[in-house]
Amino acid sequence: MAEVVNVRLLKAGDKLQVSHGATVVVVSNPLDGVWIFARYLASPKDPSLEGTEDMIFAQDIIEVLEISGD
Amino acid sequence: MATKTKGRFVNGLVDMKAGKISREIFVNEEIYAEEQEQVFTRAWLFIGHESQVPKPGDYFVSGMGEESVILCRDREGALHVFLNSCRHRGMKVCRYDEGNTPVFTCPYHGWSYATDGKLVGVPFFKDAYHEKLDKSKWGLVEVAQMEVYKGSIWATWDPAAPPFTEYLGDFKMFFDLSLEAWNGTDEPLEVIGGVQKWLIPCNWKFPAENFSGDSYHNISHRSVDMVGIGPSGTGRRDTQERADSRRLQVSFPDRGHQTGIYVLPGGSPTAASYQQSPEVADYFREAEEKRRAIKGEWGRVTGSPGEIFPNTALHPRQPRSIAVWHPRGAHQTEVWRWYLVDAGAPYAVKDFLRQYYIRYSGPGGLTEQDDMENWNYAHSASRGTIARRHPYSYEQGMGSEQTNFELDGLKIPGTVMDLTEAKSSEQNLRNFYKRWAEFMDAPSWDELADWR
Amino acid sequence: MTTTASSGGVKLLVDAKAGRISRELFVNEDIYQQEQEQIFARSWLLVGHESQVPKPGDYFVSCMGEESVILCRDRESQLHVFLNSCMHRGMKVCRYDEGNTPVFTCPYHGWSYATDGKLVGVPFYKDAYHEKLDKSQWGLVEVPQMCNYKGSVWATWDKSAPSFLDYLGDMRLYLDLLLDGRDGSEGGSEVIGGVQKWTMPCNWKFPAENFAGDGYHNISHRSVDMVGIGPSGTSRRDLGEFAAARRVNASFPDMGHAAVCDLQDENATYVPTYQNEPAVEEYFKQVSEERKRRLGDKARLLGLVGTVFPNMSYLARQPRSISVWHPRGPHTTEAWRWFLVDRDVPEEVKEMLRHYYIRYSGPAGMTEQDDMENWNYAHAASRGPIARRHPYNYELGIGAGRPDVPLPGMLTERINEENARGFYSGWSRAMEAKN
Amino acid sequence: MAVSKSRIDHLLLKYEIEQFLYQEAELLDERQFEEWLDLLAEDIRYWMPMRRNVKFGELDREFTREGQDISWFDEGKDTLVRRVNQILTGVHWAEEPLSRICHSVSNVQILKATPSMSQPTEVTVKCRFLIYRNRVQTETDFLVGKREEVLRSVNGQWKIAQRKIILDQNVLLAKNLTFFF
Repeated sequence: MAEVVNVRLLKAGDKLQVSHGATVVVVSNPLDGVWIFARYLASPKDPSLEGTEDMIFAQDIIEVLEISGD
Repeated sequence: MATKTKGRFVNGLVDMKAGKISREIFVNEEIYAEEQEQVFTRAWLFIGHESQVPKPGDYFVSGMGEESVILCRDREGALHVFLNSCRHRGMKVCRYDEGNTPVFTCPYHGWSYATDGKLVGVPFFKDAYHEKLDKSKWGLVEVAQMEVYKGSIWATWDPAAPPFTEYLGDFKMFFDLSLEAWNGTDEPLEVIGGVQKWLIPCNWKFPAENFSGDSYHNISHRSVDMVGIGPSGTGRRDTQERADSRRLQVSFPDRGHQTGIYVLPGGSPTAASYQQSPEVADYFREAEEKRRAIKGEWGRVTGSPGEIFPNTALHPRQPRSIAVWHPRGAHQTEVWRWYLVDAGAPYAVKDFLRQYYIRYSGPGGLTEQDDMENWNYAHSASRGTIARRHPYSYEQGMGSEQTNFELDGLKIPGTVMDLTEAKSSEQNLRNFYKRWAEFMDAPSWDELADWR
Repeated sequence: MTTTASSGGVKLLVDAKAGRISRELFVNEDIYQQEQEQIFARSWLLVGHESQVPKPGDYFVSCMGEESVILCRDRESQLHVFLNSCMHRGMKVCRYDEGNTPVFTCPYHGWSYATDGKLVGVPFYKDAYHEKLDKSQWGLVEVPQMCNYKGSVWATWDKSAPSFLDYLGDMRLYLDLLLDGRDGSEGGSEVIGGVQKWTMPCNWKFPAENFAGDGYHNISHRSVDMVGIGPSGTSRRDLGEFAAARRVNASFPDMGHAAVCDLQDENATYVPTYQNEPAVEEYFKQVSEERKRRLGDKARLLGLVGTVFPNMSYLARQPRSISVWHPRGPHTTEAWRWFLVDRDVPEEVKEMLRHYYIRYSGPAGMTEQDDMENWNYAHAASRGPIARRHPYNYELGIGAGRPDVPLPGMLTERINEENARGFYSGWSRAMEAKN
Repeated sequence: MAVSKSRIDHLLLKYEIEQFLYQEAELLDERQFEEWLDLLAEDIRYWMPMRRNVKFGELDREFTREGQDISWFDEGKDTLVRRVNQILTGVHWAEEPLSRICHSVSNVQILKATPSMSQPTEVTVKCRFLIYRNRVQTETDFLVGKREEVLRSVNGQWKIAQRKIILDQNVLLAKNLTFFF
C-alpha cells in the first residue's frame, strides 16, 4: 500500500496521480485534511475532464508525482 | 408531551392581571422543551456582527437557542447562517469558534459544503452513490430568514415570521442607540476581538428579565459603586447626564421589547464625561455635540439596558455591548457578550473603552459578578416542590403606565413609565413575560403578529 | 413538538426504503424509554465469554441494557445470568467487577444467594421470620433464556423470544468468523484479561450502526493511516489479504443484524502481513494454511465487522474483539470491549496481538479515538428542535446491484448503506412488535 | 547542628527530579510534543493498567497484569512517537481542535537512587498527577492518580525509562485518552 498522503501538506502546483488513471495539479488547498481543489491534467478514461477543476477526495489520491518548485 | 390549551400561559402560569408568575416557567423541564419549539424556533435571534466576518470565507460559529449555527460570508460576499450539522449523520461540520475557510468538511464521512451552504463534496459520489444522490437537496440547513440591521446580524427559523424591522416595530429607534456611532451617524461600529462566553446556573429568563429593565436591583451593585470604576473615576458608569435627566422605561406590548432611557430636559446640554482621559473626553464631547446636532430633540435621549425579545440584551451607552442568553437546559444559561466600539475611533479611545468594558461586564466584571450571584441562587431556591407553589410577584407600579408620553415637546413612543420619582417599576418585566406567554400559547405567527 | 414513538409513530421516523431516518431516534427521551422495554428487555444480549468464568464460583458482572447482571458458574459448573439486585430491598448483591465466591451476600440486611441463585442465607430466619418466608420463591431473578454459543454467552429477559440460533439466523455464518479459531476449528477463543470500559457522549445506536458496516467513514481515520500502526508496520490493519477479495455487506433487515466480510478470489494466496515479527508471521501463515485445508473453498470468506442486533458489535479479523454499547440514557453510551485470541495461541503471538489491540481500539486507541469524536458531535449537533426536523441521509447505494455470491443475507458490495438501512428496519420492527 | 551530607544529597536530588518533572509537564502543556519525546529513553516502558472492583482479599486482581492483560496503555517509544505524529497530522479529529491541558505533579518521592544519592544514574520516583483537560466548548475531564517511574541519567540528561500510571477510575469517565500522562 502506497504511503498515505497528508493532504494538508499539499500546495498549489503539486501534481498528483489520482484514481481512474488521471493526473491533476493542485489549484488550492482548503486545509480540511479531506479534500483538494485541483485541475485535471490528463484523464485517459474521460478526456472531457482535462482542463476542468474538481474537488479531489483524499482517498482518491494515489501518490504525489511532483512537488511544486516554491 | 403536555397538550397546549389556549391560555395555559397567558393569564395562566403568567398572570399579568394579578402580577404573578409561576416559578414553573423557570424550572420545569417540559416547559423548557416547549420553549425551545415555541420561542426559539420562531423568534428573531441575534447571531453576530458584520465586522466579525469581513472577508469572503470568514466564519463565526454562533448559537440559536441550543443549536450551533455558522455565520459565514460566501465567496460572493453574501452572508449566511447555517445549522452546524452535517446532513448525512449530523456531525458538527465546524468545531472551531471562528476562522476563514473555502469549505466546511465533515470529519466523519467527508461530506463537504461550500460557504454558500451547497453540498459540493461527496466522497465516492460516482462509485458508491452512482451519482443518484441529489446534491442540491442536501446542502447545509439554512435559516428561513436572515437580516443585517446596521451591522447586527439576525436570523429566524420561521419563514412566516415578519421581517426583522417589522419584528422590531417602533423599538427600532431605541435599538439604534446601540448601533449608531457615538456621533449619531451610521458610521460603522466594530466588535472588539473576543466574544466573552460563560455559564450561569440559572434559567435564561433571569438575565433576560433583568436586562428588560430591572431598575429595582441597584442595591446589588453597591459594592462596585463604593470602589468606583466609572470612566470619570467614580461610580459604575458616568452618571452625570443621568442626574439631569428624566428616567423612563419604555415597552412595546405587542413586540415584547423594552428598554430604559434617560431624557434630558429641553435645551440642556449633555454633561461632560471621561474626564480621566483628556483624549477620550474630547472624542466623546465632539461626538456628543454632533449627535445632538443631527438628532435634534431626539438627541436628548440616551440609552440604558434593554432587551429585544427573547434573549438579546442591549447595553447601549456604557459599557456598550450586546449579550445573548443562550438556553442550555432549564437550569443553565450560556452568556455570550460582544463589545462594540466606533470602528473609526482612535486607538486611545478603543483602548480606554476596552479596559472599562472588561472591568465592568462579564464574569470578570466588578458589576456583573453580583448579578450572576443573584440569578444563580434565585433559580436554585425555586426548584423545590414547595418553592414552586409560590409565584413571583411582579406587581410593582401596576397601572401607572402611560401612552402618548411627551416631555418638553419630545414624544416618546410605546408604553412609558416615569421612574424619576417612582424610582422603580416592573412594567418592562411584565411586558417581557406577556410576550413570552403569547409565544408559548400561539400556534403560529398569524396570532403573534396581531398588529397586522 | 417531539414526535412520540407510540404505535405508528416509529414508521414515520424510519423510512429505510427512501433512505431517511429521523434524528428523533437518537435524541428523544420517550423513544429511549420505549427502547428499554421493546428492545433491551426482549432481545438476545451478549453478556460475556465463558473463558472469563472458567472455574466454579467464578463470576463476571455484566450488563443487559441499563441493568446490572451477574454471569457466574455455579458449583456444578453450570453457567447462570442473574439480575444483580437483592430480592429483599433491591441492593446490588455484587458490586465487584469479577472474582470467585461461594455466595453473593447483600450488604444491606444480609440475604445471601448461592451461585445457582438460590436464596440460602436469611438473617433471623427463625426469630424474625418464624421460618415462614418461602426461600424457594425468593432466589435471584434469572434470565429465562441463556445460550453459550462457541464461548460467547448470551441471554434474554423474554421467555417467548426465539432460541438464540433462530434469533441469529443466517447471521451465524458471519459471527462464526469471529468466534472460530484462526485455523478454522470451531470456537476455541478466549478473552484476554481486562475488559475496557468507557463512556461516550452519544446515543448507543451511533456505534452500533457504525459497526453494522459503515464502510464510508474511512476518511475519519486518515491520521492513523498516516502514522501506521498495523501489524506489519503500516496503515491501520493489514489490508493485504483483502486486496484480492470482494468486499461484501450482508444485511438481515428482519432482525437488524448486519455484517461485512471479504470474499477472497478463488486463486487468492496467503499474503504476508506480520513481516515485522517472523515468528508471528510463521504462525499466521500456518493457521491460514490449516484453515484452507479444513474449510476448503469456504476458507475464502474472511470476516470484517458486524453488529448482532441490538448492541453487540465485533471486529472479526483485526483487532479481534467484541464490543457492547450499553445504553446510559439517550445521550450517553458506556462501551465495553473484550479482546479475543485463540486459546492455544503461542505466547509471543498473543503478546504482539495484545499490543496491537491496545494501540488500535478503545479510548486510547489511535483509530477509535476519532470515531468517538464523530459520534459525540454528530449526537450533540442533532439535539435541537431545528436539527431534529432534518432526517439523516441513508441513500448511499440504494438500488445498486446485488453481488452474485453464494452468501446469506441481503447482499451489497463495497461502500453501501444497505446494512445501516437494515439495522434500522430491524429496530423499527422491534419497536413496533407486540411480542 | 550540621546537616548530614546524605540529607543534603537527598534534598538536592529531589529538587533536581522535581524540576525535571515540572519541565516535562511544561512541554506537554505547551504542546511541544517532539521536545517531550526527547525526554523518553529509547527503551521506555509506558504502561497504564485498568482497574477493577474486587473483593477484599482479592486485591491482587485489582489491576490488569503487565505483559499479559489489556491495559489503557502499554507502549514503547515507537508507539508514543506514532501517537505524537498522529496529533501532528492535523487530521486526528479527536485532537483537532487541540485540547487545552494542564498537568499538575505533586507528592514527589525519591524511592531509590542507584548507585547513590550523591551520584545517581538511576532513580525510582513516585508522584501524584492531576490532569485537567478541556476541549471544544464544554468537554471537561479531570484525571487524578499516581505515577511510578524510573529516570535514568544519559549523558548528564535525565530520561524517562519506565512510567507506570495508576489512574483512580474504573469505567473511564472520558471518551478518549488522546493525551499523555
